[in-house]
Amino acid sequence: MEVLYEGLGQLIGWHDPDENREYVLHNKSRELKDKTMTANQAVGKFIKDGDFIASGGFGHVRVSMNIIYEILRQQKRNLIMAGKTAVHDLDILVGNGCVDRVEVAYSFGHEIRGLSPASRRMVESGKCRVVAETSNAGYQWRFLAGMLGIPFLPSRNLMGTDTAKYSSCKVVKDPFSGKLINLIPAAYPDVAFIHVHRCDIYGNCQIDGILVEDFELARCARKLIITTEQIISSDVIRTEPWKTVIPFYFVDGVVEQRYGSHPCEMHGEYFFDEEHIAEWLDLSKTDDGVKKYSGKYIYGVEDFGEYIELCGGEKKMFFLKERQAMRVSLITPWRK
Amino acid sequence: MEVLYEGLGQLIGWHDPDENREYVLHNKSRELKDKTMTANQAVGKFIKDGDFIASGGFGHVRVSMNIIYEILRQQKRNLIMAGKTAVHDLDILVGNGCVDRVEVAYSFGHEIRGLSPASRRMVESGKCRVVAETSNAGYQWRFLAGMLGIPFLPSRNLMGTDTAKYSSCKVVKDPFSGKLINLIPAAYPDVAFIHVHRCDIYGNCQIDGILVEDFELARCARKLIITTEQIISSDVIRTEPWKTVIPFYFVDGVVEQRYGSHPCEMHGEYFFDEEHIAEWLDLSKTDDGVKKYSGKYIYGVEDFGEYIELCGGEKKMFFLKERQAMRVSLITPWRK
Amino acid sequence: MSYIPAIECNVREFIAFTGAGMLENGKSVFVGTGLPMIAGILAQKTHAPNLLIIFEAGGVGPILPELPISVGQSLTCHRGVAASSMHDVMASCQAGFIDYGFLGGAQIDMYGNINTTCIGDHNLPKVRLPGSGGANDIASFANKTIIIAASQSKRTFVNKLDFLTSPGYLDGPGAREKAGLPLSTGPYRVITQLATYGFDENTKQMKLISLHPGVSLEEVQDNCSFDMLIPEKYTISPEPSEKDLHILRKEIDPTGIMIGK
Amino acid sequence: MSYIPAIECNVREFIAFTGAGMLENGKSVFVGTGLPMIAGILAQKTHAPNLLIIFEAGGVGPILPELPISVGQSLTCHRGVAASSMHDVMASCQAGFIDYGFLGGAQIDMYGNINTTCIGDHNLPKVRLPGSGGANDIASFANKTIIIAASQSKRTFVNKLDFLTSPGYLDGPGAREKAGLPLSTGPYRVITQLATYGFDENTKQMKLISLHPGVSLEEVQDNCSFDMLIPEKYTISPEPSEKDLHILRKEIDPTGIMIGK
Repeated sequence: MEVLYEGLGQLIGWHDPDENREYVLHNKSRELKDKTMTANQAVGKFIKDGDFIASGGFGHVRVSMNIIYEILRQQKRNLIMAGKTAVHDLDILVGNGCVDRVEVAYSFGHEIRGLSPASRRMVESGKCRVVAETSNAGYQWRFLAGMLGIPFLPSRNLMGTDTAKYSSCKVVKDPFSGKLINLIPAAYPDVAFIHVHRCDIYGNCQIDGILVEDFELARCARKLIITTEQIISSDVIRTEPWKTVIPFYFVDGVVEQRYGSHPCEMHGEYFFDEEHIAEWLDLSKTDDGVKKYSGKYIYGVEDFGEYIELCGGEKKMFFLKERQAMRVSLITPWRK
Repeated sequence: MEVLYEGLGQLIGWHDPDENREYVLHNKSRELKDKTMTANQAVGKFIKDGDFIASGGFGHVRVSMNIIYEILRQQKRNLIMAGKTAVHDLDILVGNGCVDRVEVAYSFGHEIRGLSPASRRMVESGKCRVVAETSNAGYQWRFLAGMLGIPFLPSRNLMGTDTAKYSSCKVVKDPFSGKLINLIPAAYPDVAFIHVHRCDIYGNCQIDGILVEDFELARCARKLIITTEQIISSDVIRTEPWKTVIPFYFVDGVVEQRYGSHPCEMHGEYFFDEEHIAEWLDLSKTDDGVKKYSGKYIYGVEDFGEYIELCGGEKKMFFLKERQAMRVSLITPWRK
Repeated sequence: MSYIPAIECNVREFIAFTGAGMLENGKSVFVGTGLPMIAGILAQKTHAPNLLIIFEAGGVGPILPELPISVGQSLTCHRGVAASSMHDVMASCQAGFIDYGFLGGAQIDMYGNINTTCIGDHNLPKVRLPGSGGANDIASFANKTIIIAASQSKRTFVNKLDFLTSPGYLDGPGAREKAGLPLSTGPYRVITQLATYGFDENTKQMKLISLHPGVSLEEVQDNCSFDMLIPEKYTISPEPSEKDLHILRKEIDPTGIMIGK
Repeated sequence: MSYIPAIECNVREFIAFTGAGMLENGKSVFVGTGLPMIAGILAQKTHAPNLLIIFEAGGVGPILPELPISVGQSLTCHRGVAASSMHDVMASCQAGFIDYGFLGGAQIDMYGNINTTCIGDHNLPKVRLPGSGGANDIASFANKTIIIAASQSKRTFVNKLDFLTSPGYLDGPGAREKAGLPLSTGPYRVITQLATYGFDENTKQMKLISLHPGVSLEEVQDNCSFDMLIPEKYTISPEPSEKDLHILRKEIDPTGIMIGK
């Protein structure tokens, strides 16, 4: 298998499939057992400095922000993050010095809301390094290969570009078509955290709306923390097993956290908190502003519940629910 | 990409990904349009002699038997069939001389009910040829590669066996791990037919229960005939878009056929018709018996509705519904 | 604004209208947030009611009661035909089911290659941009890619990209095929505040198709670092009707979040 | 029947009981229809209540009100933790999430290789069998594979398979690894009507573990074409209790469809 072209990017989170099987054999329990814990316990137990971490959801949608804020509170360091359309999560983690390396599909931006002053500053000053580039499909396929337990997935994108040059891919000649084909390496994040609508105490999870990459990410992550709007009985799960997107044997910890994705959106539940995002985007223009934000929303509170209170509590959440139901108008305080 | 080992099996249904994109560009419509037709029209329009065909479902479960019987009625010839745990469908198609080549994962058997006298006889007398061997996962991955539009999917099975020797796989050295890896070629069946619980006139489909391989098969088939227990309004589809397993742009024809999977099982609807299967298994022990069965159930009726009447009509279907709901006991008339 | 439309409208409205006009009825389009989404919806509401809109995160064929502000937002599957996954839609994209894709970029070169990754050196960039996102995927897989560049200038239409994020025609004819990218793909149109461009069939270089009303050839050339091909025949870009603008302003983006007031 | 159990039971009951005994609590098992399924359920109802049962077509962790007769049947996800797809479960299997798998076969050799494809020549077989099904996948991926062969004889325990469908230890130590199969996998036990076998750690050849009650060493050797390794120490296979048989007959298979009457 002659490699005709090889990306210079760092190969992050790849393991030999046999080595990963060995990990799965000894570390992923197939036993139905109560996995409930607090975010504080989950982050303390599962995330260590230097880990390669990945968020579920997409952009500002269904991200497990309660875990992100706990990582910040516990001041984890030297984390590598999957920049798989990672926006607010990545921005505050990089901006606050927890994440210092990123493999980028989409990062350092808040989509339509503009670029991320804080994390861009870190990259442009060399405090955070981009160790590899890829694309959204590229990341998706890293996870898909991981889930399948194979070393790589063939693909027909990235080739011919600097994105490939800075990626961890290898280009070979496909023996079936005789054409070039890109081999995207599997990814097995050390820890992933996925926010879901509901699950039972064992971690059998239901998600409403689009799944984005969470089906695959849940199955390839070495450790998986599920955070959930609500814990429901296993009986309900078993009544409609076709709704289970992530079964319990992929799950290591279950954290119940109402509004756990704030300020991100949750399908059918609550809208983006544009005021909060705007506050961050404004404050994060300076290092002092970042400190001010952290002092208030991260270190100034004990847990995510207190943070929600600080953001406006039930009154704010009621507004965000109304917004999600399109009963009140969109506000865009980050607009210039 | 040096090929270290190559199966001798015939490469069925593979296309260069670019050639298949060209097919998709010109033949798969992205237009929402009424695709309803009769089974007679669908088979007449989409299936031609010599085609490579594949059934949805699995074994005797959720197979589009109304299309199978129509293929028999229209006496299609020289078909190649995906033996992806294909049982009753494959058995009667081979037994009646419509299918003369099979790529086998599981074929020529009726699972617990025993081997298939008719199709085995055809193979053992050289009238039907096994052109390649694979496994269930092997077939699944042929479809997955096809859906992904890539020439092959890497896998870690089949290697070292005669199954690999008679397969269409190629073994190479993985440039990431340095170990051997099997490359399973993509499959794009000429025609697939999948029976679903409900869909709209455009072909947006809902399936209850396990999906088996139908998510992937629907997406890689060149032509896709959907048969459905019931056509529902598009409005219902759009109320719960997360239930759509197959969206309309993969679908070429929609056939409404209540009980369309008989004598196979339909999740939540009706049980296997063990009496009918037993009748076939008994008759198919001889060539004369096969002719007797065909004369009665295939050529003796105009369409699948008449066939259902012949099988016992609503009274039989009521019994099979009761059986499915476990309100009456299992009968196993095929037991010796 | 450099052009003088017959009916008063802003650049973003003009671009959305121009993009919409390129989309065919009965075809599929992969859209990102902002102008591409608006172009798609405008096409649906005018000449292409049967245009299939797909979002990279999994939303398929929604009926949009308001404008989504993110490609992953719940709205992207609101009354959709499917609420699926990136696995599903990116696979379909690679398999050839996506006819049109939209891209934007900080820099673009004469072959339609795009930079959305960084300005300056990759290792210590002067400006770090978000990276590919789904852009490389769209540029690799969509049958026809439409590039929107609302601020054409010598700084954005460059001779050499600081970083080639998403493939146009790379370094010219045959280069995409040689690199291994799917056949019959590549940039189709470029829409800026000044004009609409295509690509020369033989050289794969960017070529003027039409000037927006009131824009001069000099403006096009003055706002481009490379040699823009100017054919003998070019036209003036069609303008939106009052009805188009009414749909844009009243139905699609009444708060003006994307197209401005 | 060749053995004389203390409590009257038939061969299939004995095999199901023996298979159940090999399954550990808190582990996962991939089961096919018939005896493997019965073994899995019996284990759940006795020493391994927390055994995760997975079916190759997508059913995961069901609570079974009656015995399924097919691995794709609706019942396989009845009150399950998930009703998924072959994509999902086969991926999990390849990734190492399946601890135990069961296989049967028409022929088996000393290395635990199995034939379920054909007797005679592949191109024009004397007997055509169904082929691999999921067997090659289980044999390749499960951490421990248990082979059930209810009719051990010189005809079924052969020196050379007519067709090697699913991999045991292939041609001996190191062969699986050399072929590219996942490490730390392979056949674990073989259960027949006569005895239970394992595989020698060094030679990977089949080796007696225990004789079923009343079976002699001669019977084992007379019903085997290859040289069965007989260690100095072997035991007598444990027998089902009345309670085990009661569960098998009254709770699991009351109609006797799988275990017979």
